[in-house]
Amino acid sequence: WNEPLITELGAPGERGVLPPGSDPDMRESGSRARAGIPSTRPDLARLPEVGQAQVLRHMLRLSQETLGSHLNVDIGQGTCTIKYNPMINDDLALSDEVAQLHPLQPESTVQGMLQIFVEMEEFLCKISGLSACSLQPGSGSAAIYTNIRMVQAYHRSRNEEHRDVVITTSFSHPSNAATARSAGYEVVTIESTEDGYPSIESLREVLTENVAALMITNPEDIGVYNPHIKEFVDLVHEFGGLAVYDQANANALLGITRAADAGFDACQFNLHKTFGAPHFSGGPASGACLVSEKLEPFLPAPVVVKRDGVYALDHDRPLSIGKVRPFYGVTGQIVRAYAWILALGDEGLAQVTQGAVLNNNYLLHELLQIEGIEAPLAPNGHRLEQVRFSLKKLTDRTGVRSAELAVRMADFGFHYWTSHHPYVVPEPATFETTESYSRSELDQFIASLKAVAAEAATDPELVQSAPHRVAVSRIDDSAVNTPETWIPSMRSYRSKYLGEATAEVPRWEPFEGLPEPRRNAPAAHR
Amino acid sequence: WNEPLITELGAPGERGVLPPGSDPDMRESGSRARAGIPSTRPDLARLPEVGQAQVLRHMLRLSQETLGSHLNVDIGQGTCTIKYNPMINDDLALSDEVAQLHPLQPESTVQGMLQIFVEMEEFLCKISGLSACSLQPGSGSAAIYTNIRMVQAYHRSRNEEHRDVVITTSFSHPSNAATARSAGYEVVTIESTEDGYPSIESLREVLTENVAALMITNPEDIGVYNPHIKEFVDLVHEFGGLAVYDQANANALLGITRAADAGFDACQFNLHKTFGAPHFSGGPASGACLVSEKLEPFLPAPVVVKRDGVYALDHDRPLSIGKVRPFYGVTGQIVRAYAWILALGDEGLAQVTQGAVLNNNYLLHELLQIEGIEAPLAPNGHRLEQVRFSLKKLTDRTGVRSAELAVRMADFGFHYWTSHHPYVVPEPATFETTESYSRSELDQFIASLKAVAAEAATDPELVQSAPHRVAVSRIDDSAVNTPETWIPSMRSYRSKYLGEATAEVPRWEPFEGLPEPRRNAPAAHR
Amino acid sequence: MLRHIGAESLESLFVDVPSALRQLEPFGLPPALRSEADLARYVRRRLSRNTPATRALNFCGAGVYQHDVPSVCVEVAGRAEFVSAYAGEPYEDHGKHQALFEYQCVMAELLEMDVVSIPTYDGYQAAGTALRMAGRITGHRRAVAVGSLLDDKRSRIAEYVAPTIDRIEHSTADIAAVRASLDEATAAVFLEIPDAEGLIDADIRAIADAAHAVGAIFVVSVDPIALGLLAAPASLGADIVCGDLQSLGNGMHFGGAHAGFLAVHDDPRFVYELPTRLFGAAPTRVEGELGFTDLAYERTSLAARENGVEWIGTASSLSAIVASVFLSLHGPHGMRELGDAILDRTSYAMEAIAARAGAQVRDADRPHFREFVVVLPDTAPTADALLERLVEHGVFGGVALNDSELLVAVTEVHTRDDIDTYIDALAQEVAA
Amino acid sequence: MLRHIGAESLESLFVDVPSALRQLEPFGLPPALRSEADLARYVRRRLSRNTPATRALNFCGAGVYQHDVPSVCVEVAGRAEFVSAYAGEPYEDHGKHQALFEYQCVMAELLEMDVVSIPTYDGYQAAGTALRMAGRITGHRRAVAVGSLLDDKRSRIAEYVAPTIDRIEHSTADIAAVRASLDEATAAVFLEIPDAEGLIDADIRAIADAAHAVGAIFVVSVDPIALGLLAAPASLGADIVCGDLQSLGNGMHFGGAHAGFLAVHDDPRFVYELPTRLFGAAPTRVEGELGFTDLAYERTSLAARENGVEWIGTASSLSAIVASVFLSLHGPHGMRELGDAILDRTSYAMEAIAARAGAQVRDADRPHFREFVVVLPDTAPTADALLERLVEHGVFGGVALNDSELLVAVTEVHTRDDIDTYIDALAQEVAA
Repeated sequence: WNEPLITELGAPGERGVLPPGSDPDMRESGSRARAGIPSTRPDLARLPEVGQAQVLRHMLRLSQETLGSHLNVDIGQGTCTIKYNPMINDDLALSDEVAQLHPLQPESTVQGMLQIFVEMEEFLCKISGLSACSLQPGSGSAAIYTNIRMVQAYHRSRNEEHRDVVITTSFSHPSNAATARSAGYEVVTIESTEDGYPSIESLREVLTENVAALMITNPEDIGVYNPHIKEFVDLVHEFGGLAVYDQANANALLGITRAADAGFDACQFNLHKTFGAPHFSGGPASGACLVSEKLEPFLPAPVVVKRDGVYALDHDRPLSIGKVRPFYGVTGQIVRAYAWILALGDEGLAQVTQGAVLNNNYLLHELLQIEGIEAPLAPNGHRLEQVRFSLKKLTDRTGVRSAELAVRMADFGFHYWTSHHPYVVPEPATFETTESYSRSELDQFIASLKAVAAEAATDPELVQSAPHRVAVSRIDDSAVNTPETWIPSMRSYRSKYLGEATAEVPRWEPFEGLPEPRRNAPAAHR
Repeated sequence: WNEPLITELGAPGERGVLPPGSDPDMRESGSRARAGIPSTRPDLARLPEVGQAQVLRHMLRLSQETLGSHLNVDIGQGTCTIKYNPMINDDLALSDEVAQLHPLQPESTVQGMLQIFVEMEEFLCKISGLSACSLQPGSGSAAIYTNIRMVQAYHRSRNEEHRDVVITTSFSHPSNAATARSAGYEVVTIESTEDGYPSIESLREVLTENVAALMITNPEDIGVYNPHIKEFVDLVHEFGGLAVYDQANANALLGITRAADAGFDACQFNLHKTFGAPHFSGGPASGACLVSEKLEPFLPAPVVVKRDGVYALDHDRPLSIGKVRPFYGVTGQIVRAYAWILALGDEGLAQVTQGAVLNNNYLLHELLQIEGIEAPLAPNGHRLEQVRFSLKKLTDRTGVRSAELAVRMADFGFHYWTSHHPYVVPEPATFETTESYSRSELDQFIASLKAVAAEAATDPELVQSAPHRVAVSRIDDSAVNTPETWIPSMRSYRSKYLGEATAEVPRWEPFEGLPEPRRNAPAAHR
Repeated sequence: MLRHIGAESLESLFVDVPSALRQLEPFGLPPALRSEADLARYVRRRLSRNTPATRALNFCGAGVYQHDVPSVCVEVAGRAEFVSAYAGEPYEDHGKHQALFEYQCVMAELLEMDVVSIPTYDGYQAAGTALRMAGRITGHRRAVAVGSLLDDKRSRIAEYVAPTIDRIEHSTADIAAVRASLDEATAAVFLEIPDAEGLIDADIRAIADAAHAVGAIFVVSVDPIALGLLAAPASLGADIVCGDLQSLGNGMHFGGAHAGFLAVHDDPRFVYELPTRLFGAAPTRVEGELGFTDLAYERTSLAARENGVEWIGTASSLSAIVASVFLSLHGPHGMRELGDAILDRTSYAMEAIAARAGAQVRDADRPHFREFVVVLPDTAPTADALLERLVEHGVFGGVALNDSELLVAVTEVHTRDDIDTYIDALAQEVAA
Repeated sequence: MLRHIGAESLESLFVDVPSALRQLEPFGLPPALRSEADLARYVRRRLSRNTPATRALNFCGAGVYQHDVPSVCVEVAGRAEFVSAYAGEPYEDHGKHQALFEYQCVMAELLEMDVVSIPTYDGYQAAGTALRMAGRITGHRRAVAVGSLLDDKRSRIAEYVAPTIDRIEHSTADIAAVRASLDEATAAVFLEIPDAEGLIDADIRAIADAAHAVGAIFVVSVDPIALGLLAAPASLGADIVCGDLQSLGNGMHFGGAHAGFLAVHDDPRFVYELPTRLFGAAPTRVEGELGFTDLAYERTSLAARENGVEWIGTASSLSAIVASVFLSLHGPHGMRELGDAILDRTSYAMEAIAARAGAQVRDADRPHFREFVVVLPDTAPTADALLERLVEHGVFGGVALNDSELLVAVTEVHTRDDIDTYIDALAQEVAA
């Protein structure tokens, strides 16, 4: 069905929930206070007025129009490690003993929670080989950001503020470049060579005494492991820089090799990827920073410690970069990931990687048999947990682009992701199987992609006019890319398209001499 | 998608959950015991072997192929009172303090639970006007059964075992007739007159000194209130019988009139209908028996009592009919209904009925404007909470039957129910709005039925070949009605259709002289 | 809306209710708690007076058992679609129908019987119906119950079966005693395994043969959670198998989580006597596609009123879906391991109590599954008093059968530490 | 599968990892708890050492607030589809996109600003981004923060904004002080309402005018739960409004339930500086149908790497959906009543503490929303000691600001009895 917007539902006077009322004494106190408020809201907010049952029906319908990995075989979303999120871990995370804790209630009443933080940090130290951990960041990108801020504080503590360059690679996740820039660094990106690996020579070319850090993903987003990684790290160390490892997706390497083994000074894990916590439609997520001893003093405060058998929060961290989010981390996700690790242990974690890499190589093997699909780069053919395919030959032959195939795959109930920008691989498609799907489920994906690829040859219009079997038709997205036409809310729509007048309010105006800002060229998400 | 059966999923060796293991001492004790068991299972059961993630995906897909009232505007299911089931009541019922109680744990540890039972019984006594309550029955039908068993015990206690007749009416729910028969009574059914009311004369005709009870619904399943109900009750009393009121659906009468007001000796409420508890795809449900003082000694044991401020279970009930289910009732449903009543209070309950009856009369008004739809019986036109429509004229004109329209309505996302058997009203359709849907939601149902009725005229084949937009196509149900072809399980399918041999097992065989049983004529659910 | 439909007033819609019957006063219920938050606080305050079994060590059984509930079972049971669906047809509720058919399929495999009905209310009622079925099929009205049976269950069954079965006699499980109790007027022999004291050593095959020899139908009530360990009763001669689904992922809920199952061979004499709904797979217009719809619906009272088989109402469909998920998650190996885990713990607890608690275990040398009877010494407090004292230790110590006997249940939820903690507390209070 | 793909061994798939880097020893993690039930028991044993705020009376705030969470919010947040969805496109995840667009719509109404982005991580980061936006737009690097601010928040913002903003100075909310603090190099004036001590009497309009007069952008951080009571800051001159969604149905979760929002007018100078994703409604091929897709995606670091605005990762989408449901359930009247309920309780608690607890309330004569500072007498125990003693009363009595000051939060979850119970306990321990 075509579900209307919530703003179109309901009728005046309908109510979804009623807040508790006040007794006369409380009301009287409130009246006295209200008189002192200079700006109470003059009119009611123009919110929907909808009964509870209808709000629920509406939201459940929207949920059914959403594919999650609990519903579909979600291997089409590379770099995201969409694995199974065990239900029991949700139950634990949502129990009152987690969900109903206030972060500042007395420490004596949250000993179990603090214990879990400490144990989880220990687990992740073992898994990374590094020596200290912070669970505070709210995502992998936030952890990458935290890592570069710690590097910055480290150099500053050594009076090496001249170090203003961060080096990254073209297949490292964009957040490495972006967080470094946000922290004020100049970003130098090493392009990969033709076989997909960044070369040690190109690193040498850009290295100077101004290097603050190398920020690198490995295996990179294309599923290829750079065998020279230790040489990279060593070389950066030689120049006085630190090496920060983006382990957003560590699914390929559990039990195989650790950040510490290659000499990294810091890494991060995404608990919602490798460690089985859910993605929640795009967060709340959770990132963990792991660092060597030399960066430990700079960890975000507070740090959870155990002293004389009692768990406590240590705020006395003079070199700390401070907080990177309001409290101690996304607790629910931390509990889920903690339970996930406990359930698996050493052997189970190793099996995760074995399963993920085997599944991925199976998918690779099968998809390469579809005409027009190639796996460029890494000519020796080895892939770990994911593959960035190229459909250039298929596009050349049929005129159908990878992004169009992606939309058509939605008709078959699958996600299909192309690539981060810029598209280095032409007509890219990046898939990641993880360990969580059975062979017959992988075969469903393979069969559908085969069918869609065949359609592209025989009936390109069918593919290009997709989707045909989902809740919405092909969107004309020209409207969302220009300020004159875009509609970021129905409030905007009313004024922009319906001419509804909105009250004049005081606003900042550009002052004289302010230059026109420069904008990036428009881009689409796909 | 066409979701396979769970029996077709998975692969040997896949596991969904692992039970806890035993330590060596426990295993050793177990081995000693195992040696003494004469019949351990020789082979593993032939259950599916499927990973947890896939079981979940499978079940969630099946859930999405199911329409519940949390998803759709569920007013097409008459006699069932499909109203909104507030989410908060689920939360309360599923809290550990309800869900994790053992019924035989010490009474001192379940005082809150017993208090809720006592208060809920008091609420229902007030709502019915009767004087005692049992929450033990597992559904409305189970409560009807309990009521007739109490009547039976009552007559027996008075040495009036000759009373072997129960009288009911043709529009009373089938469970009245069926439970009476199960209890050993002869059942006499009064047919309604042409205007839909059972007549006092027809009651008088069948009344004798052998009457045990009148079991009657009012308003009957057609939504018509019998204004002579008190005369019926009085007349039965005159002959020494008791009057048992089927209030499965009390939604029409809250705040209007009570069972006690018409002199009934007993009634029952379905907590999952009138009192806002969910239907759970067909149970667990919950029924409450309400009785006058005269029947109180016969209530199912134990009875929850309060003595000296302490709640307790009273098992010492010498006249009790005994238990009607293992413990004290379907506790979760009782907690939900208790919360539902608490949220509404006197005024709220009255508003429920007002809303339900108004909504129903609105639907009646609108649907009667569709050509070929009539509301026969009750010529003065008054209806309470539901209406049994007749589409006979539409069928005569188009050849499309009501049951066929029902299937087509599924394409529009609606249930549509015809009637209990036998079809007294030709080409019946029974709808019940309840108070839980907004006018615009009622209009969605009305518009769809209008559209389908129009299709019946213009394109009957389209309607008759429905469904077209649901998860399954039109079923050929001839196979399910003969023992030679029916498939009650895939185990049966394997032996019946695939010729798989099953082990010969010892079985009962008909002994000589055993007559062939008589069977009812085949019938379909719709 | 009133104006739109041409009604004068709300009141005018109720004209059929005579004024003499009109309710004049409000009900007198407590003031409404219209704010969801106020309501929740009010109810939770009451509930806080309960101690969940999960915050104690619970050894109570006697018809309800604390077993682990896999989280996926909870998720499926809580899916809003399944929660709020009801009487929808095979088309709009295809998923519900398939889920229920799958329940029939997996239970059929576990029970080794082709036909498993949609659940009736509870195991007690299922047992009653099984006996009524036997009465209807044989035309006889006498039944024999073999072995020990809980008093409540016995009373419930006796209540339910009249007048189809008018006499239930009892026999020990000793095969000679069983044979002696039978005659040609016997409709059914009823056996429970594990029985009310947890015993699992009845000679099922011999009892089956004895029943069949006199033309009686053999009804076996079984807890399905034992069937990874124990042979399917049908394989030994049971004609009707019944029981309760509570243990298969449905939780305890203060005794509100029961669902009775009934299983028979694919024999029309039996199938037509099932009172509940039953779904069959059937072809659709699309080649290879299956739909699921009522099988022999005319059996039911919904179709045939008093001429249907007994009566049916809204029983326990969701419990069946949950049980099906439970069995699918466990699979063949899981069910076997689960049976073993329970047997191991039961046996360990029996031995340890006999050795260390200062009390006897009845039939200590016979195999028990999950339950057994502890006999207190004369010097101990009464069973009820003892149980109250154990609460102080955080232990729900079992169910008192009388002043000196406790029925104790041990399941896979108990670790060895849990059992040892219980025994220590028991020893201390028995000696006190 | 190995054979099928022509690999010799699992090991052969890892040939790219040099042997010198291979991990030789296992991690040394605890033994696996492969049984779900064992795992749950293990974790729950740890968790049992926590006391949920719902089993006490909780008056802690300081950035996280215990507000009622409607049950429908919990249901929506728990829907398996929303839980397990991620980066799906507008087609296969139409529902998710619509839900997020609806969030933008209802927040836009509450805030009276046309553009509300998909959330960033938390309110602190949102405030930091707002200041960075102001820095980028104006080209200036100095900001002035008006009124009281939590230390943690101040530290987090200062950390985040460098180097775009390199100086944050502070001013009281007194308008003359604000004016005195401003100069033409000021990028932004930052105001929080309610502020860190719960005060809600800043003259927002006057501060806006003062900021605009020097070309500075006026950033207001607000708790949206106050906006039934308080005027939308945009209506008084705020250019960027930011805050946290925690209070709108997202619960406490030990501080793990934050989500930052950013709102601006529909002015490209501002919109193009938003770092997060933002969805727009767009027509589809079907007349009248709307789809929802990224608006000006090129802003983001996902599209433009280091040339995007700041950086984004997986922030807090589900919290936005929950907030949207919360606002839709409450509607205009509910939000106003909720604001009133909190104001009434706050005011009552302040008056009653001042009257009966033997402690002072700072700024007792000024209006506060939800929070206020209690100043302990010299004779009282230190704040930390006092709080530990209150635990014995079942009370989490607030957050210690220093040895003699408590920050106390009161919300609609507190009944009058709750507040009185707290005050009695406080009075007793202050005097002890």
